[in-house]
Amino acid sequence: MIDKTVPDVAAAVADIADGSTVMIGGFGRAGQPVELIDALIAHGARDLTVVNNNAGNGDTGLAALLKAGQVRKMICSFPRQSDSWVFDGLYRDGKIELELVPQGNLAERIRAAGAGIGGFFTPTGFGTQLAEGKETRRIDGRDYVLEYPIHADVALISARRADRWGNLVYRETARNFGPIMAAAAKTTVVQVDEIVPLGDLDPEAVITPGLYVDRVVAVGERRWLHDGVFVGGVDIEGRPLARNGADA
Amino acid sequence: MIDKTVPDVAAAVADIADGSTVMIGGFGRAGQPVELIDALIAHGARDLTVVNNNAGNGDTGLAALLKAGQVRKMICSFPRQSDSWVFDGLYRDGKIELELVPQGNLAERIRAAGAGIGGFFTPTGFGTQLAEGKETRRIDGRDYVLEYPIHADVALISARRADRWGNLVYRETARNFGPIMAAAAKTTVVQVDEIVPLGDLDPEAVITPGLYVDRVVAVGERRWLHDGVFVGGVDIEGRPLARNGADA
Amino acid sequence: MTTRVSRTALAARVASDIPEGAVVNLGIGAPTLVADYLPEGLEIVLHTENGMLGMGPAPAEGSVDPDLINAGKQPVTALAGAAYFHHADSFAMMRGGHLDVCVLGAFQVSASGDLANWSTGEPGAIPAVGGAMDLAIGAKDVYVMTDLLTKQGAPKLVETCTYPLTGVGCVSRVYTDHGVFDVTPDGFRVRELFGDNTHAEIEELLGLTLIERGA
Amino acid sequence: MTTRVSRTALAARVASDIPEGAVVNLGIGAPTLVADYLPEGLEIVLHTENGMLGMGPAPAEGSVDPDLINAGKQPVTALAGAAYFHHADSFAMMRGGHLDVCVLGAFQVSASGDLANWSTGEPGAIPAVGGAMDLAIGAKDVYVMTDLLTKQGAPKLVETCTYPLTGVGCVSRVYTDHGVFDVTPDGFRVRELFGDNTHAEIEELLGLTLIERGA
Repeated sequence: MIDKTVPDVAAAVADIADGSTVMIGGFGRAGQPVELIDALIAHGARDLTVVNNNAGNGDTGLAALLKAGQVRKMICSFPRQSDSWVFDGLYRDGKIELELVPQGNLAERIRAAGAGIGGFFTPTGFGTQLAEGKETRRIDGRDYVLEYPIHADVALISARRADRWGNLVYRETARNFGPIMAAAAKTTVVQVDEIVPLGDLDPEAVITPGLYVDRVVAVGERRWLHDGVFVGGVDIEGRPLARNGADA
Repeated sequence: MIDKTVPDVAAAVADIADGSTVMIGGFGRAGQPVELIDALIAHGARDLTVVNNNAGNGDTGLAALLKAGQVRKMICSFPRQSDSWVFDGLYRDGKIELELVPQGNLAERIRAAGAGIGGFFTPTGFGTQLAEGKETRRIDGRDYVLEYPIHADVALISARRADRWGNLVYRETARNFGPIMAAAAKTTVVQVDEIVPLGDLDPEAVITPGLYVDRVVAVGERRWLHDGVFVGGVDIEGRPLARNGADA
Repeated sequence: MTTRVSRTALAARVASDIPEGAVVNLGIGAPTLVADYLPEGLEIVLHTENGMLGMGPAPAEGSVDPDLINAGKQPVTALAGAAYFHHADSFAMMRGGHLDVCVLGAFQVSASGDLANWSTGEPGAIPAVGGAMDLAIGAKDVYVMTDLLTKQGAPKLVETCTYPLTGVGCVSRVYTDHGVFDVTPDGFRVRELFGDNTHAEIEELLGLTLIERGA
Repeated sequence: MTTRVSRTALAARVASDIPEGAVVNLGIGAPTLVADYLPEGLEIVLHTENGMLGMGPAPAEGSVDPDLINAGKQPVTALAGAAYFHHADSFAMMRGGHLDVCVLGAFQVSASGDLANWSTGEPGAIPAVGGAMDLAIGAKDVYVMTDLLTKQGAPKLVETCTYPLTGVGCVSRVYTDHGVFDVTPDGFRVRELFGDNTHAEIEELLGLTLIERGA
């Protein structure tokens, strides 16, 4: 029997080695695999290269991983946000490297890694600082930059549901980088709200087929859902709202 | 109100010009937009370049389009099948050109057209006749061939359901080339079993978002379905089975 | 004194140029305001590059869904007809030219349509580009929405950008607080001047020669 | 007289090397037989490049679904755990190295692992490649299943392919009716000889030097 489920997040990340390149899903907080990141912090792997669209928000999740000093280099498109103070400090102190990639090129380079493409010509970034030193070519009257795939040792992503084969479905815009990172990494670890019996996921609606997934771990339903139905009652960061008259 | 539905297949293909490049969905018979092809035959556009995985089966669908003498060139991966006698005859008589493309490169070239990629390095075909004269490059120890996108004027595809915005869901392996052809053509025309009210398709399970689709036309449920449920009773070509004791 | 329209009036002006059925990406910041002025009753499909078409307005209080956000990481809703997709598919849509309109902010736009909107090149600033370079080439028409002048009075429509470029020759039209300008092969052409603004006044403010409206 | 196993016995031999959990693509023709010999009770995930993982056996009579076919355009079924995807995603899986095993037929395999299986180069034949070149590079292990000799007695394991290549250096192992051979950096190495076949006999049939089993 194929069973990719693991009992807890500690087991899910236990073999991540120092010096690994780790893709971490999520766009801002949506789809960020917070429980897996916390496990990676507890695990303590160091000298990591992390690929994510951003460079952490507030003091939790990816920001906490940065704060723990485990990350040598960030590959991302948008490290500068109003609440990215952890990265800001490390960067200004020269304690972290940054490779800045336009968001669509970041996504396409990750996709290329999973798809076995050795390089591709993209129009994005042509003629800008971010293409300096890169090979360019005019094809059919349009200018392109040659970009290469970004491979990873490990991907940590989050999804809504999995089955024991590792098939995944996501929820809304939390899907973001999950499917392409799952394909680009040697080992893909997924946290989900729940693991459902094999056959429960509609094969027409599976977004990440199980062959891209190595481990799945259930972390329980997020606060804004109840039995799969959106119930609200949180702010944009997922924190419970103070209720009228309640002792929040 | 956005309404991409058109009343019939004749209206759906009425503006296809002589000399167009036309992508036609389907892998063998699965997903082949037979009613749209028949409409294209009736319409009579000539001197077409057709992109499809195969080059027609039997005497219907794409084979009938070839037989009608409307196709100047086929771009495909596998024109030689047991029942591809129409193409075989035309090819041996020197009446049709052939560009042979490995199936995965065909798919990726179509995908690249839709995705705005100017070219990509693929390992498939390296060192073979089908890469002769093409640019090659060794990247990270692996050899690649540079391939370019295949754009089209029109895509004719089939799907299971659409809404009036042109969002599409497919059925099983009939999905095949539909989503990538829809994105690669200037004008995409889709035949579906049924058009459902806006909002009836699950946004998590829409495979082709409506922005890739220009026209949808309902052609009725296929014989092996009844109210969306598989009822069988056909052979692999979709012809009704003779029933025991029935006068088939 | 020249006539300047407010940011919301300008958003309404941009919105009035977007036809029914258009697929539109509204960049972070001022362009987001355009959504509030899209004509009632017309169906316009909003794309957000983090992975959705058919984006609707902000949710009611208490119904904020952290999984459903826009590119600015603000809560949004989904309309009937929406679809979700992953990041590579989302940026393929833009790069492949499937969006009709992107509306973006700018530091500078050049007469040849170059856009600078991602970096002031200030030493010590942490660089961040996000989707700016993808958006710049990401639609059949790229509209810029901006003030004509910086707060210090420097022109934002220029012969050649001095700030780091976001994209080359990508802008088709610039909506400013003073008027609207098309980018043509021969430079900026006046499309509309607000209030009593005259061609000569705007040329003087910019220190640029502009092509006459309708020419 | 050398020992030759039947095609079905060979299919069973290939099947016995496929571990539980493997994701496997079985090429058109003889490799398709391997499916019938996969060990009962083990979960092995079959990929068909026309867009599905979790392919099941042929349907019952009367339940043929024209929408649900394999790469050979034969009717199949879907197992619990199946997933559908489009052609670009399907070939990305192969090209990206996500399949564990592909089993393919061959006209010739060279000592360096080159594969020729798509064209005999016969003048006048209509060329057709399908997914052959993608499958050749489409898995961590590419197994070839073939007779050792052609019907005319010519070796199919050769120093250098004379037929047009499908892929360069892509084959990892060859299952033949006479025995099983691994492709190593130094050429073919005997893995197993069926029946009483001896190393010397096979070398003579092939006119090739083979590396000893276990060497």
